Amino acid sequence: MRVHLFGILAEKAGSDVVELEGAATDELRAEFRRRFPNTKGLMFAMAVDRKVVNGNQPLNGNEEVAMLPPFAGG
Amino acid sequence: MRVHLFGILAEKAGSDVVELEGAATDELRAEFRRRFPNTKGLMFAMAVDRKVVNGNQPLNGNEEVAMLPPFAGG
Amino acid sequence: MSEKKHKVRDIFIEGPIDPQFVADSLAKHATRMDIGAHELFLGQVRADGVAGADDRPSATTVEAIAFTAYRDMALERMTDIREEAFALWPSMICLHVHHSLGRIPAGQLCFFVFASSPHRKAAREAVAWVVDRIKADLPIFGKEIFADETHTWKTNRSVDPSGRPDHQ
Amino acid sequence: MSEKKHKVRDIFIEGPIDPQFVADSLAKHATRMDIGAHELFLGQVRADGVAGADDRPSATTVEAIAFTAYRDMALERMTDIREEAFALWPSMICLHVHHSLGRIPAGQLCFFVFASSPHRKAAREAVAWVVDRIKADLPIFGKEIFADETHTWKTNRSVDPSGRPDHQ
Repeated sequence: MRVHLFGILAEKAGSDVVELEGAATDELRAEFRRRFPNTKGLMFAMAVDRKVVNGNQPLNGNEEVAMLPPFAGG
Repeated sequence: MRVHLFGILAEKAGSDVVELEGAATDELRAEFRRRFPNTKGLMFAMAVDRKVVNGNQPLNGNEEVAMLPPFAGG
Repeated sequence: MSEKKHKVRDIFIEGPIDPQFVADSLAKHATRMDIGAHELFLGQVRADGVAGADDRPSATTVEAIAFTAYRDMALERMTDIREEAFALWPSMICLHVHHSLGRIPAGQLCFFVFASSPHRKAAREAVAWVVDRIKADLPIFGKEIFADETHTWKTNRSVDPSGRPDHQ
Repeated sequence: MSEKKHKVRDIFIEGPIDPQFVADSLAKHATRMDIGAHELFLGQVRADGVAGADDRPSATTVEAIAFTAYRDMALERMTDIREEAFALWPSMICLHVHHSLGRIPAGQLCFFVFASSPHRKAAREAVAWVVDRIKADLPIFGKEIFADETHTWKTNRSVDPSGRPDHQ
């Protein structure tokens, strides 16, 4: 599924969107780490349908998924 | 001595300065009340040399004395 | 804008505070590369409604406030407040205070406190403290003029109205 | 200026916030006769100095911050924050929020939160709370660009950097 990337994650991945496969957010995380080892040590949160995920959230593949590095607004 | 009046006190006295005699701030207060009975019930502070007086302060007659109704700045 | 010297500065301006003055004041700080946060407070004259009274046939509203001040004392107290504020918030970079005198119609601005600092905490706390201190300590008087030409004298709430209550 | 309806409104503007925009925003409130207090917070980009590092030969300073955002999520979170703010301070009359996107040079304004209320307490508390919530909850990202062309990614202090720390 399509995953949106922001900030330093988009920079490291060289794109602001990646295709990743997984049935839950933890699987997408793991796949992202494998595909982009240059993101090692970078913390990020995940959002599903524009809400931050706590824990591991199952996915049906139709959600809007994003990986969010630390916020810096203001 | 010259006493400066502000706000409602100046309005009630019809002037922003009055001549009052007294050797301390309490005497000026009492004299002011006698001269202007229409200020009955109005609270005010006194300032000597631009500082608010706490209690009764003796005067030598050369001070800058003022009667200050409640503040309304801001 | 270099503000740390505590000479007596005039805070009073005749008439309302123009929003343009606020913009100009803000714009002047674009050269200060160490500022990260600006906190501004502005007081605006409210058209409060008041009930009828002995000297007022029916309910009316505030049309304007006419401000007067004991200028020399107000500026001395303001100098003290400024010094205390810079002592309490040493990281504060600048502090600007302006207060109107004269007749300020409802809807117009009459009071402006503006602090800047590297981070938001100092500017935020300083503005709150300075606003409260000015309301409590500066000998400024306000005549509320009603639409029906009557008037009353404004008293700041939650501020001890005089150094020494006089019940004689 | 009628603000109580909580439709999603765009807070983002491209480029720095002009001080003139602040003046115009203030001036629009002169028709609201129930407003007595305006509280404004503005964030300005600091030219912070940074030490040399692996990818940076020597010390340098921040020349600009380039802001990006996850727009749709940021606007949804902002709508929640606005609703909560009006619930917490029911006397608040209006609340305006603006945040810059794109490259904002040091010394320029990038963030503006503006609340108005009859008395100062509500506007003061609401602005402090809304500023803190925006910094913590809105997915906005900032690339600090240094004078020597290197860059780093800004992280808000005292804000949990992610919903779920990832140490894999």
